[in-house]
Amino acid sequence: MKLISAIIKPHVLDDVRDGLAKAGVQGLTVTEVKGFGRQKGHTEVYRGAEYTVDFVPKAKIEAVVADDLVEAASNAITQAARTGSIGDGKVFVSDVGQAVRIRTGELGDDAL
Amino acid sequence: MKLISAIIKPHVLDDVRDGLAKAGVQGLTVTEVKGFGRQKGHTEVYRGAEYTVDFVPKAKIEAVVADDLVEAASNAITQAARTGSIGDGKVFVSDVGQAVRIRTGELGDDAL
Amino acid sequence: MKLISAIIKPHVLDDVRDGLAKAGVQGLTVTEVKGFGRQKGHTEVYRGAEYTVDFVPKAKIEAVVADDLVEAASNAITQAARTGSIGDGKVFVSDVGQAVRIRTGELGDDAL
Amino acid sequence: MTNTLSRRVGRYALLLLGLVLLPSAAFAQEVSQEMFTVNNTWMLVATFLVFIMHLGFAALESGLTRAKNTVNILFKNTAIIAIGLLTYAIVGFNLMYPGDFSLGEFFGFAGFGLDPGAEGNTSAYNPGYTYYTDFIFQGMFAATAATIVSGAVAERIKLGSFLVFTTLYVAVIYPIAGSWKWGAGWLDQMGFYDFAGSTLVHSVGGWAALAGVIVLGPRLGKYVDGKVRPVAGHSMPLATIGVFLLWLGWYGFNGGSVLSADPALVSLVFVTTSLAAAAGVIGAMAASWGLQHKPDLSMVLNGSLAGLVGITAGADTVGVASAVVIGLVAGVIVVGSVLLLDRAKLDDPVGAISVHLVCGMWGTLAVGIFSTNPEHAFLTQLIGVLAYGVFCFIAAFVIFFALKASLGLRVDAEEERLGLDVGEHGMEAYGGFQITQA
Amino acid sequence: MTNTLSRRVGRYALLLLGLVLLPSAAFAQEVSQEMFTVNNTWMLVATFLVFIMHLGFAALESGLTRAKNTVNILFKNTAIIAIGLLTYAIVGFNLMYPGDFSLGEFFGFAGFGLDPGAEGNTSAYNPGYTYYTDFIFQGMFAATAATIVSGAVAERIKLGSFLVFTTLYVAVIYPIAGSWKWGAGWLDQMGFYDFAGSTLVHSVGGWAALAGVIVLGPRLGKYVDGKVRPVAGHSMPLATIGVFLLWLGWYGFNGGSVLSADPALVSLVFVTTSLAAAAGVIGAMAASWGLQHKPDLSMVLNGSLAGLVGITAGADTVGVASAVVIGLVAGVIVVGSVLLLDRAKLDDPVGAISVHLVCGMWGTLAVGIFSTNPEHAFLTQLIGVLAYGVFCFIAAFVIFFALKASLGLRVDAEEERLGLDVGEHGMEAYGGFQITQA
Amino acid sequence: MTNTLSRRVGRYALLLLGLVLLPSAAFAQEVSQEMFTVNNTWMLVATFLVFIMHLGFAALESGLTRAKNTVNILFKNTAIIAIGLLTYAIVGFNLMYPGDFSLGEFFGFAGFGLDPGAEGNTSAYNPGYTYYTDFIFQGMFAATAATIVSGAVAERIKLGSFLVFTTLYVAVIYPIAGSWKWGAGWLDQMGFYDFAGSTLVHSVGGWAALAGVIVLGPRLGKYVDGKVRPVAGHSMPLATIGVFLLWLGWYGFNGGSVLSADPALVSLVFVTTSLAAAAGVIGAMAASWGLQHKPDLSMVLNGSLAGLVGITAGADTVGVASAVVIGLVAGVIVVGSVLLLDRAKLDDPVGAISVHLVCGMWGTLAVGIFSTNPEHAFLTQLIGVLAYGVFCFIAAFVIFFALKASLGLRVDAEEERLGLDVGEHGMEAYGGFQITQA
Ligand SMILES: Nc1ncnc2c1ncn2[C@@H]1O[C@H](COP(=O)(O)OP(=O)(O)O)[C@@H](O)[C@H]1O
Ligand SMILES: Nc1ncnc2c1ncn2[C@@H]1O[C@H](COP(=O)(O)OP(=O)(O)O)[C@@H](O)[C@H]1O
Ligand SMILES: Nc1ncnc2c1ncn2[C@@H]1O[C@H](COP(=O)(O)OP(=O)(O)O)[C@@H](O)[C@H]1O
Repeated sequence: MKLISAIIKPHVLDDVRDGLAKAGVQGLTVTEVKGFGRQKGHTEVYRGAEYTVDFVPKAKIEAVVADDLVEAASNAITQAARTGSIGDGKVFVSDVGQAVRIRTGELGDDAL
Repeated sequence: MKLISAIIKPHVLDDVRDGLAKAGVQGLTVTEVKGFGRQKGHTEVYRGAEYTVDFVPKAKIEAVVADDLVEAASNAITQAARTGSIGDGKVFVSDVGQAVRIRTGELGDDAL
Repeated sequence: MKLISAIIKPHVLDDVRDGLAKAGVQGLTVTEVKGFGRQKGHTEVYRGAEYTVDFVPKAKIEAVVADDLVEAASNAITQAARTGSIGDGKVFVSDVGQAVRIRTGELGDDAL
Repeated sequence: MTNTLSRRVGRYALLLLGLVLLPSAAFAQEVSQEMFTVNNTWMLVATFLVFIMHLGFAALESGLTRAKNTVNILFKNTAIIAIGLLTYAIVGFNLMYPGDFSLGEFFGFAGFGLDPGAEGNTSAYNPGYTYYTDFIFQGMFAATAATIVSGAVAERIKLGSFLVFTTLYVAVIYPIAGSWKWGAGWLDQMGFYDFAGSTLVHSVGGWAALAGVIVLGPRLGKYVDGKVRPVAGHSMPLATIGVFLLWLGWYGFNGGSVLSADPALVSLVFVTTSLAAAAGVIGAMAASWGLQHKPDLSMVLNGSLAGLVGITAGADTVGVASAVVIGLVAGVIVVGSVLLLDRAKLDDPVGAISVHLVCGMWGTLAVGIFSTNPEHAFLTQLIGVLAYGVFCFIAAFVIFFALKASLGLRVDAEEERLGLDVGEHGMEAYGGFQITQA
Repeated sequence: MTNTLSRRVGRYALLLLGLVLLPSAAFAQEVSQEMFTVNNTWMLVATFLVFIMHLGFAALESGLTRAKNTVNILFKNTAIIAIGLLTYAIVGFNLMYPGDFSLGEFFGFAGFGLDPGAEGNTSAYNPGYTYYTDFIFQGMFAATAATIVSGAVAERIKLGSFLVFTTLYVAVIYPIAGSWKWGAGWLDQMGFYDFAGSTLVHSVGGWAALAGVIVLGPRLGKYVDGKVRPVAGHSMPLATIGVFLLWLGWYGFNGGSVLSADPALVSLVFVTTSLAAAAGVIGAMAASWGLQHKPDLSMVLNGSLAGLVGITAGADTVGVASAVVIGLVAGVIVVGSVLLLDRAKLDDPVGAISVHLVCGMWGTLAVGIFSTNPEHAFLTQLIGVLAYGVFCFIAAFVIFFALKASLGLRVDAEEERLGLDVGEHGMEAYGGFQITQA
Repeated sequence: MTNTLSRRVGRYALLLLGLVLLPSAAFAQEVSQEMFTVNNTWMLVATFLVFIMHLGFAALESGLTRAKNTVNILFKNTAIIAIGLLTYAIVGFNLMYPGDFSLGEFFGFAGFGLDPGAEGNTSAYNPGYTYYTDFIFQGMFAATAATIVSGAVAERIKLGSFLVFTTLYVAVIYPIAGSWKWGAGWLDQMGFYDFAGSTLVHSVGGWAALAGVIVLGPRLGKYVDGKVRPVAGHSMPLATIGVFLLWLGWYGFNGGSVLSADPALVSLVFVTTSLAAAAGVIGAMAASWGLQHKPDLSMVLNGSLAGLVGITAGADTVGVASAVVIGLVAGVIVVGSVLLLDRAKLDDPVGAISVHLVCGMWGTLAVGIFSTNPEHAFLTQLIGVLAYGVFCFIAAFVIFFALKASLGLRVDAEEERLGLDVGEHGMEAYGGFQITQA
């Protein structure tokens, strides 16, 4: 099993979810995060003082998938999330040793 | 060391924390997340237009534990989080290479 | 590639980001989390009933870095985040198998 | 339609009597058109002030409950004012001021709908206001009683059942109860005094709140293993806005209950009302700081309302120093009452029972203690308090119980956990905000 | 400066006529200083009530839109009241009440600035108020028309362009349109009746809202693949505060439109206004519960406003039961209208067109149906409604179109996604809150 | 108790003089009961309007500060109105209107508590209001001065110390300072003019705000490495609600300061007040758009308040065009002042010093420039401004300094970081919302 973790622009979230579902991913978890990278934040002014908001709002998607789904899932994300402009985000893949479905106690791929 | 990462229903959070504490886990980190899986969201109506809220609120618990605690910790979570209904969530386990306690610089299991 | 994941006090976030940038880390992702550990929460009273707020607000920083940067990045975090008091947090390091830059499709270290 | 006229006379008979004792009571039944106009204008100002109390209740109640039940509370409070005004027009007004009683001096009904009659627009109807002013001022009061209940039963009552309860209570129970005193019924004749409604409005609402809380039971997770687990409100700014608007509205609630713009009485009422509210804040601050070691904003907010409810029965008939004492005591009482109700596992999310019922009783009894009018007696006040208690509590209990047995009164546990906003309305109060669901 | 005086006479000519028909119309042109003072005092109370409607609009509009556009909406509403009052002082007042018309009875201008003249402070100017009261009461109304537009074009219009539009519309279009009736112009002479502005204020604002929505187009993501995707507002408490404040302000809007403190009329207006609002709530509740299966708070809130807009044209000239019917129908209409506009892909985030334009037309026509005054005729009302429609829609459309061609009317897609708060103001409405950006 | 009567005469001596110059000044000392009633009614309306300013301050101050200090601010503002009213009843009123001065014309005290005397309820006390109206109207003003301070010292002052400061300042300093002018003291006799309190209320509060800011020092992280780091407020809707409520309240603050319902004066005051506020918005909009390139809502909100504070000293004695100029200048001044104070590292989270002190001085001096009354002189106004400055700043500084040395004035860094809500109250303002702690 692998954990696919993707940082994406918030407004493509629904498309990415649909893309993953089509690729066969049945579950995922989304977190609201703030990103820092090449994409610059914006400038704000408050009561005369200017300041830069460095962090840009992003969504993080995490899906644990069976090994044979990694490729498809990763592609599904990159396709759905690509707008072509800086800040589209990243996909990271890493190993997961074990998965348990809390409700049933199922293990491994069955738990996903 | 292993990272135990669990997606649970928000209202069992306190029980899970207590269960982990009893199992010997001394530290953990909680994130509010939104989940997508078998458990369906609900329908909302706003000004005449119906729409489905697909994501359900979940809590993510992350605890890095020494290898000999993994089993106990995982069991503690599944026990405390199980309500038997769809959407109880998952426990994922993966490897952690190194841990540092920022305050002291302690490393490895000592840092947990 | 490694994922450096650090739980820190929220008010050192800017310093940590600057430290990481100086160490050569070009991108990172921040999540607001609640931590549970040695640092105790505080007591609140609401309409006569006392209760303890166990969780303390923390920020989680995640940065995927090339292997040769791990040491420097980890040090940068511990330095910037250390206040010397309980609750300064942890740095965890784990393996990442693959990284993709969504915009360009670049892989591995190039994607970071 | 002299009947229409006469049926309202009873209400100020005593009041006018009181006026005679005061140096400034210059106006008699016969007033100039100018005086009639200024009186009526003040009464309409008082009317819109009482109206804004409904926003006050909506804000206070939603502020002191959780974000996931906010739409539901706002909805209830919007519906209540609408139902209250309409039913008061159809039956309430004529039940409360029946003119002639048909059942002892306990019940009377002057017929459906509104009819100003020939004199309704002139000072012959009343030197203080027209027929329509009379109706609309009283109508704003009517809905208040139901609004009080809304907060106490919040976060678990079914919307439909609550609306049925409100309709019955505001259309029938409140006006019948009101007729006993303001409609010149038996308590009025006995010499019972309640200037602006510590009992007639606040306790009447408070008894229903108590009945509702008992029939419904506490919110899930409020009392666990014999311990009180606080369920913190979701927005203190909203609660504070609510309380200040209620305080503002009280200048109309009490100030308008003078039933004219009489300078001496209205200004006295402004002073007693303001100082009692201020003293309520101080009383609650002291009690909460003393008992809880930390000064609790929600208690202090309740304290000002406690002072206001407390002074309502006697705002025109007690001295300034007495008003301060009444408010101070009310502020302490409300803190104690909130703690005791929690001990008794009576779960009232916003403190409505403590504020409106307990301090309403205190205020009514305080007239018997502090009134400058020798005709006010503690015993009569006590009889009034008890009579309203018996009638209103039983009536509310029966309605709630009947609803429980028929439509069902409480949402299921799953919905309660998810929140009534999504459950009853399919809607969320805060779009885009990350809010913890627990 | 008898001219100043005379030019306002037209406005109450009909009103005074109406008064004669009522038993209480005791006051004539000549009034005592006491009566003048109480009249004027009431008009100033009405003035501050109308003022607070601007906060009502600000709260309602920001509550029903997304958090990321909140600063922008609040800014617009603060600017509108400022621009409205100042331009009304400079040109609006004298365009609306020109005294003598220079172009048929369609247009007249009495000169720049304010000048009370010799009699402006006395009852010789008007038995109901001074010159300055007249100006400030009317000035508060003026800004309202522009505020109505603000909500409909929210979340996508450029700040600068909107401010230019507002300035032109409130300084020139609104007063010219107003002069046709309240300034004693051609519609007034034809017997058209609009007591407090169902058409003159609400529809005038509503037509501009419609024009704006058409020229701008819908918000990104609102209509996708032929389906309506709801864009939920960010704070229902804020929206509810807004509606209650608007309802409160309406007591001044309608109550002040009596133009004196006349007890009979003002109290009647309070009753018709209150019951129509209440009935609007019930109508919208029924319609929304029936059509959507869930009772929608935002619809119910719109329903109360619908009832209020509906009763505004005839609040002093319809009976109590008619007021209830007018409100009830308005409450149903507003729900239907919101649904139909969405079908037509006209994206109005707050329902301004449905509330102010559609119900404004309904209320104006309702005078032709329900008025107790036999001189009010349905056909005349219809002519008025159409005349305002043609003039205001075209005027607004032309201005919006010219702005689109010159300054640009709409922010770019990137800014719309990020929110106008950051885009136009470099500022966020909620510091520290985690808010989903989507 | 003719003494009670006479001691208030001084206050309107000049005013009545002014009235004589105006055509409409029809009423003399002797007024009919009708006129007395309408005057008194208006004064009570003004009273509740000033009351609601306290909610305005609470909302504005909490909106412009961080979520973690919200309970604390709301608590302070609730406590202030309570403390203010009670201390004003006990000592303040009789310090401010001592009748006879005991120390030059600088200090006098008419004894503890309230006593209307025999004539307190009649027009013999004053043609404009009863004794109790007098007290409660003035009492609402009193608390305002302390509320101004609350915002400037927010997010870092200890609750207990602040409450002690408030009690002393509102009970002793404010009324003594007030007696110099409104109590017929030395400045009054010198011809100094301050209609409704640009100096007597706003600057008096502003000087204490300045002293508090100096003694406390800036918030942690506000000025770092010589750079200003903005600390954004947590809710612009709340701030906007606050400003509109303050503007609303100002109709009572200024309108009530006419001390009667005189149609000419009250309506003039409504117009000058409204237009100055509107011009303040425009002034601040222009300055902020010009200087910061983005139109800053918080500045525009401050701008309307600046205009209001600016017009307060001369609202009844300047022309309409002058009012616009005064407001416009105030709107520009306030933006400049906020920027300069930040340069000087004086950390005032809500802009209280700029709005109330700086624009209060401007408004008072503006009377010397724009007044239509030839007796008003710039030099006298300047003397007044300086006298209040010296007295109030020193008094406030000494109290703050003494508190710092005794109870301690500032919370520790740990608590400041965590927020005063949890630190001082063990409570959070927003339950369930995810809020960034930084
Ligand atoms: N090395 C990294 N580790 C973790 N997150 C990263 C890393 N680099 C970038 N990110 C996340 O990805 C987002 C997009 O990256 P950015 O450099 O702005 O543009 P791009 O995706 O086009 O390379 C960032 O906002 C951040 O949240
Ligand atoms: N493959 C997955 N990867 C990451 N998170 C998952 C995955 N599958 C499910 N989840 C998370 O677990 C939650 C519960 O899963 P769900 O399928 O609804 O029910 P169950 O836990 O009973 O299998 C989801 O809401 C989601 O947050
Ligand atoms: N084993 C763990 N796994 C995950 N997160 C942890 C773990 N232990 C601690 N944390 C996080 O680190 C934070 C700080 O830890 P704590 O024990 O309070 O103090 P210290 O950092 O000084 O050891 C906690 O609030 C929690 O968020």
